[in-house]
Amino acid sequence: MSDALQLSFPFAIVQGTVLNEAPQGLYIPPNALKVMLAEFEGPLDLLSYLIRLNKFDIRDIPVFEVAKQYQAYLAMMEQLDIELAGEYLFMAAWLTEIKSRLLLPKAPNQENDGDEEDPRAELVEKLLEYEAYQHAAKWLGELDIVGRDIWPICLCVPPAPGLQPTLNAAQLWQALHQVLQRSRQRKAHQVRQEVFDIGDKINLILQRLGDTPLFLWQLVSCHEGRLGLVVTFMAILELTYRRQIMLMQTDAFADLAICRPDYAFE
Amino acid sequence: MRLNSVIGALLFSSDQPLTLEALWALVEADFPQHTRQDVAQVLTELEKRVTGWGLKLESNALGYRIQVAPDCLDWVHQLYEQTPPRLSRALLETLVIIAHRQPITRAEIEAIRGVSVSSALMNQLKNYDWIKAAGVKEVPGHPTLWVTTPRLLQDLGLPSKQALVAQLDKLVKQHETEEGIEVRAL
Amino acid sequence: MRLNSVIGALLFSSDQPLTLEALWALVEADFPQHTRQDVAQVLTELEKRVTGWGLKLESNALGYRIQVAPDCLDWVHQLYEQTPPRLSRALLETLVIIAHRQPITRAEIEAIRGVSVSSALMNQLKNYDWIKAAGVKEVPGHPTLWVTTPRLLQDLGLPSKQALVAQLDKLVKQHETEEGIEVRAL
Repeated sequence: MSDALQLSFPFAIVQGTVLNEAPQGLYIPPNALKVMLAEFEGPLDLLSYLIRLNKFDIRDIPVFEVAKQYQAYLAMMEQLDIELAGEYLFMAAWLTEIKSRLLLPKAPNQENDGDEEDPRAELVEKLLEYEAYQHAAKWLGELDIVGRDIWPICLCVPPAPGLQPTLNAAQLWQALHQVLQRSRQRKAHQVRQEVFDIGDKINLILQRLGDTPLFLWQLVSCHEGRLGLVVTFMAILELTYRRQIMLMQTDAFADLAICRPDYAFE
Repeated sequence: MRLNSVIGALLFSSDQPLTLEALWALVEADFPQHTRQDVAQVLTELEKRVTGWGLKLESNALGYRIQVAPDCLDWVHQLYEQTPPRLSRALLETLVIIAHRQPITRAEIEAIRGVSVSSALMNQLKNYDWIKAAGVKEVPGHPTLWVTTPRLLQDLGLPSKQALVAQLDKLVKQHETEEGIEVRAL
Repeated sequence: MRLNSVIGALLFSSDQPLTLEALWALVEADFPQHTRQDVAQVLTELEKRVTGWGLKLESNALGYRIQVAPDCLDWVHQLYEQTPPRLSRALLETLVIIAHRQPITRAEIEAIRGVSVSSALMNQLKNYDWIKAAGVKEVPGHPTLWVTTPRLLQDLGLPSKQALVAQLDKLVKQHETEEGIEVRAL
């Protein structure tokens, strides 16, 4: 047990980089570090990572060192504004508790059955169990999954007359999910398309602008939607900036009137 | 990647007819060296290809679709007696839209799904006694309004239409909040 | 009627993979002059027939199934305007814990993962129809018990819940016993 105390490790090792002090001069781009740190699936995942990274024996964890590195990671995560779940802090407290129990002198009569009394035992058990499920999850993730990796062909055949198919609610909820996902995809797709060109709008405004003022509503049409309105508005701002038009408003919130720069006020 | 493969994969996996235009729109960007005419050519070849294998390429006003040849239907029905098939996506999506937005017209369903809804599909839902007509909408053309039936509630094990609509409402809200989370995470 | 047509129609319209035995059982009576061997022969021909047309005849422990060729999947996802499910690590971990320990409450999953399981994640699993509620646990608060669905087994291509649990058992035990070796090997 005492050798765990004597081990001297760097402050932290991040992706193979040895850090001897508080991680301020990290050369890892903060965004990359943030992504990496935010990927931890919780305190057990982080601890398991640290143990693997340092090649520690999971059945004989040097708790003092691991706790120190764990704290350093938490500090980094806080520094990078990663929202820490309460479980991370709970684990920190647990590690502290294990440390303090390891520091307590052993009663002489317990020296021979130290293993059963190991304050680390419960943590090790939890870690091993969690790692086993991570291992299983990896297997599952590598399977060919219908809908992701496999699309079975099932031609739709009208059932024989009189045969009532079974329907369960889960199928219906899933169909709703599909409809919603598709409408979201479609929306995202529409935003990506550059349907309106500011240049076109600028030309339109200059073409239409005569001696009398134009109003914003005369320049947009319903089918262009919100995006059309935004682009038209940007075109107006651009023309104002170029001093090719002048904007007027008779009142607060009144319609914007667009006129030639030489428009004469009455 | 060959055009044949992509057109084949699309036609075989689609649960509704696809027009030449729709097919072309799906592949156009990836096959710049091809034309609509090539797609039409692939369809002709595909038709020959499936003949004699219990399939046929059907084309009508709604588009092209691979279907089981009528003279093989008996065997398929026999298979379905043992393992009833899953209901098609098109059918389930149409049903859930009716359930959520009832009373609703077919045109309104199509607007939400973004694709046309065939008469065959509406008839199938009627035959299963999951939807029924409930008057017409007071707009030009007087389209039929569709609602769900007590049979649907019974098959789903739900106590009332209100419970069904409330559950669907809940799922839509859930979807919206999750979408919000996702956007923020990006 | 030719055997080709019937086998083709059956494979293309089946919801589930079909074994050679199942196919033979469906056609045996109508094709007395044929043998199981002929069905196997038809399958070989069919495999050639669909190659190059965006399809693939897949055979595994569960039987034969026609599916979209892997290199054409992107177009099919595009057709359905659906992004293939992204299965996050959190989702896969939660799913294997449920599969292995079912029935299980959310709090029990959280105890194993050492971190809370979001509602969004549970909803995603429910939306895929991979897990479902199966009663409540008789403890204060009556938390929901979760189990996996037959759909999960179908989607993963596994023959039974027992097979899934046995496989997970094996993986979990394997990890625990090989653990020591793995550390030394690092």
